[in-house]
Amino acid sequence: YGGSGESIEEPKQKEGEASETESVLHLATTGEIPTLKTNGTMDGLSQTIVQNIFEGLFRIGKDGNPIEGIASDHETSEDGKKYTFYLRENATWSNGDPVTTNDFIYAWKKALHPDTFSPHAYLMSQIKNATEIQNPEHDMYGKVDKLGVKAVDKHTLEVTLENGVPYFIELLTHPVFYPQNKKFVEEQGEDYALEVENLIFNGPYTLESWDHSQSWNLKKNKEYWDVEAVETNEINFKVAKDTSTEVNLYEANTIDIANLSSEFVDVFKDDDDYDTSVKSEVYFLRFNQENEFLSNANIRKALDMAWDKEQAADVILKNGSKPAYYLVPHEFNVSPSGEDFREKFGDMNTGKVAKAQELFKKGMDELGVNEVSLELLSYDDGQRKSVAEYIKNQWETNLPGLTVSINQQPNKQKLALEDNLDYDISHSGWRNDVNDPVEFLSVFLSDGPYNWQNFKNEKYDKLVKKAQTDFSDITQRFKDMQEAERILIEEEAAISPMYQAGSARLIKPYVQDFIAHSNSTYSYKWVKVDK
Amino acid sequence: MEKILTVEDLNVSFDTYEGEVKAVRGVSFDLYKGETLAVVGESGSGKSVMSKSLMGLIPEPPGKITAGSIHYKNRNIVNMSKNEIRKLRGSEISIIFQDPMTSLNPTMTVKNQIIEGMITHQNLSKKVATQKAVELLELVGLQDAATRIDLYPHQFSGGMQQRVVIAMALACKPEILIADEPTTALDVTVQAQVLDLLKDIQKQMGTSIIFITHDLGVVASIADRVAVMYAGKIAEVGKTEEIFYTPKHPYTIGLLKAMPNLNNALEELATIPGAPPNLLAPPVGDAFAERNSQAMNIDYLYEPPLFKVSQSHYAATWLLHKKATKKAEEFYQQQWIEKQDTVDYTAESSINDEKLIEVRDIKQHFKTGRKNIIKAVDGITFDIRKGETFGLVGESGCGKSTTGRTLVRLYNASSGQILFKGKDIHQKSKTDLNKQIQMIFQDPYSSLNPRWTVADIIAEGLDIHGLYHNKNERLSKVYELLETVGLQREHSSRYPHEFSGGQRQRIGIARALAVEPEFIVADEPISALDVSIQAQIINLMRKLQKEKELTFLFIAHDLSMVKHISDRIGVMYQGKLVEIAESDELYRNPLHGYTKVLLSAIPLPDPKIEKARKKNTIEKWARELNSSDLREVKKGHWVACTESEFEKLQKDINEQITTT
Amino acid sequence: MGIPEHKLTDDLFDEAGNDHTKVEKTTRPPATYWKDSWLRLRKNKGAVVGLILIIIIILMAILGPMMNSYGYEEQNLSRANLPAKVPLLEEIPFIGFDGVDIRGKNQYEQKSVEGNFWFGTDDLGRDVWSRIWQGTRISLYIAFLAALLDLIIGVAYGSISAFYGGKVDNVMQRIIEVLVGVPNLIVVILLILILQPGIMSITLAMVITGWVNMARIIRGQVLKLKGQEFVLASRTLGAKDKQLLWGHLIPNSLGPIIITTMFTIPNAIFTEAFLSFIGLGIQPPAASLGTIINDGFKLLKIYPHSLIFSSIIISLIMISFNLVGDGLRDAFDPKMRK
Amino acid sequence: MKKYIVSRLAYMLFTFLLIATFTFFLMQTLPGSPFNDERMTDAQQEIMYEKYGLDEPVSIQYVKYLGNIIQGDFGVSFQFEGRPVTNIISERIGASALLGAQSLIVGTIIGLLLGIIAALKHNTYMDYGSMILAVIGLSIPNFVFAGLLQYWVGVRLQWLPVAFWEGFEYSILPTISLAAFVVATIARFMRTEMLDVLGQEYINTARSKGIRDSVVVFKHGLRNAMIPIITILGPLVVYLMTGTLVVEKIFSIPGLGEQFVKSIMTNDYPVIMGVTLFFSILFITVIFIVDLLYGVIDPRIRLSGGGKDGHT
Ligand SMILES: Nc1ncnc2c1ncn2[C@@H]1O[C@H](COP(=O)(O)OP(=O)(O)OP(=O)(O)O)[C@@H](O)[C@H]1O
Ligand SMILES: Nc1ncnc2c1ncn2[C@@H]1O[C@H](COP(=O)(O)OP(=O)(O)OP(=O)(O)O)[C@@H](O)[C@H]1O
Ligand SMILES: [Mg+2]
Ligand SMILES: [Mg+2]
Repeated sequence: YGGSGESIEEPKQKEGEASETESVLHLATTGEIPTLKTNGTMDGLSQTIVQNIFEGLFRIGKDGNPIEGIASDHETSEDGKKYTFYLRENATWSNGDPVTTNDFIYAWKKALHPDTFSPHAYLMSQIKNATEIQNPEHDMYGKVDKLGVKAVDKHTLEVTLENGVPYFIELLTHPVFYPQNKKFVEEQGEDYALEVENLIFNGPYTLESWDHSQSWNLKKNKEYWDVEAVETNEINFKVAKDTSTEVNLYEANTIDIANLSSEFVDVFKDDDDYDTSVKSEVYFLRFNQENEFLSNANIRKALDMAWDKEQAADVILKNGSKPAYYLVPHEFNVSPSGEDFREKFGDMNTGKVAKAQELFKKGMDELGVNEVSLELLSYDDGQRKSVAEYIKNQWETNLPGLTVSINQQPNKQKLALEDNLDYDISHSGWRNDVNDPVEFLSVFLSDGPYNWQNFKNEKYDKLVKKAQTDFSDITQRFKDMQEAERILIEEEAAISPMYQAGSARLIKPYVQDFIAHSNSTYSYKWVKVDK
Repeated sequence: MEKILTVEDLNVSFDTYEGEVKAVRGVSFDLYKGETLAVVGESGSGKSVMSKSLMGLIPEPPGKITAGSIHYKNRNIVNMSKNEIRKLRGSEISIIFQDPMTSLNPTMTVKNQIIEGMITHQNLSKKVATQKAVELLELVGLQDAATRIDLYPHQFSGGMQQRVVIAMALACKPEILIADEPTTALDVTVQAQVLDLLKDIQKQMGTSIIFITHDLGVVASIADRVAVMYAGKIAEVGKTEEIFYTPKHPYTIGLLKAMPNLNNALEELATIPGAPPNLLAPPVGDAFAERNSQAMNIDYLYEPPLFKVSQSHYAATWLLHKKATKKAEEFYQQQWIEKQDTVDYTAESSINDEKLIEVRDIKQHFKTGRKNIIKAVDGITFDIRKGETFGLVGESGCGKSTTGRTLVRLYNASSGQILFKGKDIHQKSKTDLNKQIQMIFQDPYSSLNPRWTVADIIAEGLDIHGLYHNKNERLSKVYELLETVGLQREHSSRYPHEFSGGQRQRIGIARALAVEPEFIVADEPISALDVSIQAQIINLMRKLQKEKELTFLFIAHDLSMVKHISDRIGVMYQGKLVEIAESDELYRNPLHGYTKVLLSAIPLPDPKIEKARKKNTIEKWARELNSSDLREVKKGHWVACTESEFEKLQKDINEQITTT
Repeated sequence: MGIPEHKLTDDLFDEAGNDHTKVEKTTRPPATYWKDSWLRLRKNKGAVVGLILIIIIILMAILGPMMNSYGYEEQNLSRANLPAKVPLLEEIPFIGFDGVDIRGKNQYEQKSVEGNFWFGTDDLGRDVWSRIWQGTRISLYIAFLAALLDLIIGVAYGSISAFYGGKVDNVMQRIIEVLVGVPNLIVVILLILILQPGIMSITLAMVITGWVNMARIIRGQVLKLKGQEFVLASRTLGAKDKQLLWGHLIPNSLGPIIITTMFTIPNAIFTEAFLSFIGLGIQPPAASLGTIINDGFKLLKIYPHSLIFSSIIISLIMISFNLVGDGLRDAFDPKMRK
Repeated sequence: MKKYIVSRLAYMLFTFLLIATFTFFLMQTLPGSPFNDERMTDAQQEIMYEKYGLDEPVSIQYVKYLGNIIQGDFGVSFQFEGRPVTNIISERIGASALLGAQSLIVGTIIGLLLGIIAALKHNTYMDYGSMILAVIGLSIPNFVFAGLLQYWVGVRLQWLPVAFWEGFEYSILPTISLAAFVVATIARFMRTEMLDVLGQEYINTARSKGIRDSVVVFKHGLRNAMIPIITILGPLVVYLMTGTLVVEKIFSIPGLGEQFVKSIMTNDYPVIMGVTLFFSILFITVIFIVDLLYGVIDPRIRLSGGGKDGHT
């Protein structure tokens, strides 16, 4: 049965302090941690663990904004292209080594080097020469020494950027920018980060045990520079692969927090433990414009308007998701003057069925057909399946002459189909790495690598490209981006936004300051368990 | 004598889908200490059921003892609790079931099966029990018992299995031993040994034996008293001599007449016409009446009681009623006259010298492993003339079936040549050959597809060779064939399991005849049948041979039947032919050692002769076959011998001729 | 022996003559094995009940969705997750046809829905009654397909392998091993990716591996039968291999064939459900009983009706197939004749 | 006998290679790749392919792969970066194997008992009852059964743990959920076989020796009735090894089944291959063991090539 039974009890016995053992948090996750290498393939789970056992220059704060981590302070040059970071002198690795500038440079270069290339290296593109280093065609390919980083001294790091992006600090909260202790990592070789003994930590917690795909256990890191702020001694994780199992475990008081899928919302929505949050994650339908019908803007608009987004969010998803009439989500993108990105245009294409039918007819007339059949490529899991069924039904009822078939595919295979433009309409989504609207908008650049639908609009391209590189007038930049979004949705209806994802969970009342971030990760640094 | 078992008015029925089968209907008899009571009777007459009920072994449901009592040592077995009966079983009464192969558990070693009973009843340790089991096996004449005891049943030959079963039954020295056809599966030499063995044991232990068999020769040899069963009732019971020499019941008389007589060859066997009654609805009156050509009116109305003939002899026939004295006299007299008045076939034997089949030195070797080869047939040469019946005899496993199967090309001979009408059968087309050569199989049941109707079975050959033009013609051919073999049209839509053994074998014959073959290999076609049915089949074969000019290869180990039907006989031993001769000549003057042993082992259906026969005269002919060839010692009489033996034999024969 | 002596009159002891000899009478007209089997099947109560159930289920699968006005894919989110309600049965408490959910609220009143949904509605407001019968079509299709494949490919493969034996057998058995060895799931996923998810891919996936067990069992059976005397007899009559196989070997393997089929059917139905469970099954909005059970299972805690009704139907299907299977086995065995 | 085993092993190796080849090429046709992430540019993906040697022609990859597995190197996982496939399998196989074995043993024993009772009490309510139980066991999908057990026994009654894999009591509910199908299958087969065997003459012989009925049934009947049961054990083992997925998921058991599905979904080639090969070794071995068991249970069944050593 594995050794986990013992490993849970062991630490308790060793400490033997009743007051300490009480602040233990019990959590469940849906699967094994894919990787603990900061430059590995980061999914929500890996990132959650990584950002609690490691720390970069910055970390995401309680309110979602970056706060200082290993960096105690920083300076920015006038043009915003040069950053100087001052590292805390009391920040150490769990083996006692201090965290130094070189640890950062080592990790960053590693992420860009072809032999150790990180799937998340794209996040580094703003650093000088990083794009060229990642381009096999370019002279600079693989020459990581050319990267715009410099160790001024052990605790001072200088970074040069291509553009003065305002969100660079926020980028730095991502694990790919975390430091790695070169000496230790190279000592471990291939085995680095595979087991507990192949790891050292510099975050609020250390990983005490790791029983693969079963359970693992975090403990307060006594060496952490801000150890006083950490109030929970221990966090136990267990793998519960099924939501209903998680709920059952919660009800049996085995775990303290359970994530809910929408089936359970009706059961628990009136309970005190029930809690929802929205994510900075938007789902939308991509219209493949290589398709003859979908190349017609009227038809696209008609499709966007012909289904009831409120119903889908409130009756099917139920988990705090909001109906979306936009691409850039609510709450997370704020203008320099402090107003929400959404305030100006708000919801777009809110027309109802009658309008949709009118547009559809117009579009059909333009194409000279009276029957259209389209395929909806969709995810094969949970509620997203029901949403697809719902949309199909809405379209077919509301738009006479339209038939829709659903093609469900597992994620990887779905991505492959999208990449090859081998679909008509696809159920997709986008989540940002940093809270800047350009993250969402750049997806649809005509030469963007993710523009998997052949969308082209020169004006849009111009506005977005400018927003990517020109940070001279950030108020104008903000307006440009709002305009770009308007073109994308109101004018072109390149996509049909569906909903901004939410998540629902049950939390025991004695758990406080449990921080869920908008990027589906969590910070446990501040969590308190008061039984 | 001391009565050990008293059965009174025993009734046993089975609840079946078709209704209640009254298998045993009011059987009463006594068994005395130390005697052997033989039970004979037609197949299905309730012998096995009766014997099983003595041990409380009737499967319940569907079986049920509906009335009667079985008193063993003053206790009624019928009323005993399960546990009480269980304690009797094996220790005081034990049984040898009909078929040794199926009555041994195939997945248990012989040792475990034997000691099981001893451990339960006598509380012996495993070691002691094993020791005793070895002794037992040696007692029943199994060589190397100590090593063989750890083998599984399938590693034993049929004869050896039978001995194991006997050893098992004797394990706890029972008071009563029920032996249900214990020798049917054995060839005569082994049979003789088993019978001697039983007699020995009886002498040593004073066991009472109930011996069920079809073979009247065996009865004559072993029984003190005989009970004849018919349709679930005892038709006649009496001392062996009384039954054989002064039978009273018409059925008993019929049975005795059906026996072929070794001295009186080539006559038609007397048969009992008709089939046994259906026990689902047993007829009122005398169950045998329907098959008795001279039944009286009363036979159809009332069941006859057991009339006393002598102190020990009883028979259930109205002929013994005082009012039937005249009729009886007439009847008994006529029976004996009729017996002499049979057709003689010798005169009209239509055999000519044309050779139909010539077998030239065929060998059939089976590969059973990389290096293991079984030489089932190891170089035999013989001819079969057109219109004759060639008998092939020999002990079990000597290669008779293999020879037959090679002739019909079920096997391809490893070497040698088979000529049919002068032509190598391998050069003929298979379809052609299959029309001209046919086979009748040993087991009438397993040779019929249980899921086919009789019509389809018979017409299979017609279907394969397309011998009809339309459905009606097919049906009429089937009817014709059914009638030819003495069945009725109505039978055509039935399934094999609905027939008696004899009827099934007739179906097999009809199937073979359907394609109008010239030559038929009959592989032990009668060994699974009882005497009166055997006689029916043999007569049928003879009749067909005469009408259709058929040629037969007749394989059997029942030597009296073989002699009766065959023109010439070949004796096989370990894959080789050791002697070929005209059948009379062979029986009168066997030359080869093995033939002599074989012939001497035949039990004769005559108690006087059998009782006079000295015990243990039959030694097994165990000499190794040396590389001797078949040589013609006398015209038409071939014997396997060496050059020197050959000269000696010829000298002997010449002397015989000169002296006579 | 209780016959009074006076009854035994003299004339009784005269010879009876021939008039008493009876001819055996036929009890039934000539029929073929298959016709006989049908007759026997009809007499088997269990089988008849099973057969009737199957027919009813088939009829319901055809007619069920038409029996009310709600289409199986007709959604209306304002009436989502309604419990079952049947006009007359609603009067009877505790049997769950009164539109009251497990918390005791009458959902019909709460959501002010007119009309009755006999089996309730699902999370998209679709009529479960129509969906279940619609799903039954697919599950029955899968069941029959599985049976058919077993019977056609499995029986043929197994019997050929055993009948010819030797090298043929050896090669054919290796192929089976490979088929069993290559994970089904990869095959299914590939098919789904190549052919698109749906009934076609599931069908093909079953064609590829669904018959393997049957083949192995039939092989064993034929190996046992091919040495039997009736097969030899047929050979001596000159029967061709095909005739031997179809006439003798396969009819005599019917018992194991039927039993094995009875196991294949639920397996196939659940394989399809399993594929749905991992998201590879029938494409929505079509549903099979498996997918309905699957979806219903998620709502078990609060809206159990959909799971309960679909489970009952699937159990009925299984039970009736088993009844018919047992009946068939008996019917094909002439010894079981009544 | 030895010869037979050696030749069988040779065949098994051959079959194994066939399966490896077959799966390898099948897998290559899976659309998508481990690295088709939305955010990576084509160039970046290219770099990843090169890093893992996926840019080479399939045939070369195949040869390399075979070379590696002969040396016992099954590669490292993509989804769990850098973790050797052998570790992934060995960490998960324990739970799967134990769960499979437990349900097989428990299911077989209960199934045998039910089947025997049904046969002994032929055509009584006990017979019908146990057969209805069996059919229900066949008709209820195991995930429904597992879910109900988890909720009622785990959450409501709190008798047993709801999920996880930390000791014997954790394995009880999943074992029951899986064993239900085994019980049903075995019981139905056993009943038929037992009825058949109990009608055989050697059962009567055993009875005639005066041994107890229970001894007759278990010593004489059971072994002979086991032969067809052995045949279905093969497919049952396959079912238990691959069919645990759902139960593994519901009870959160770290088993191989779910891992396998996930690997396929994420195009984790080395893990797919590793698990496939592992499963196929298992299946081939099971088939082989079943064939050997035939001989053990029924001494009449001689393994071809074994020779007729006992022939007399
Ligand atoms: N279990 C059973 N169920 C139904 N009928 C049975 C059963 N056992 C025997 N019978 C019937 O009882 C009758 C007598 O059978 P029994 O076995 O005693 O005959 P037998 O005299 O021993 O014949 P044989 O010489 O062929 O062994 C037969 O008609 C048979 O069909
Ligand atoms: N197909 C076969 N493969 C291997 N050995 C065989 C085969 N057929 C027969 N034998 C063996 O050949 C020998 C002769 O068998 P055969 O059946 O011809 O004997 P038989 O004289 O007909 O015996 P019985 O009187 O018992 O029928 C036996 O030892 C038998 O085991
Ligand atoms: Mg008998
Ligand atoms: Mg023979």
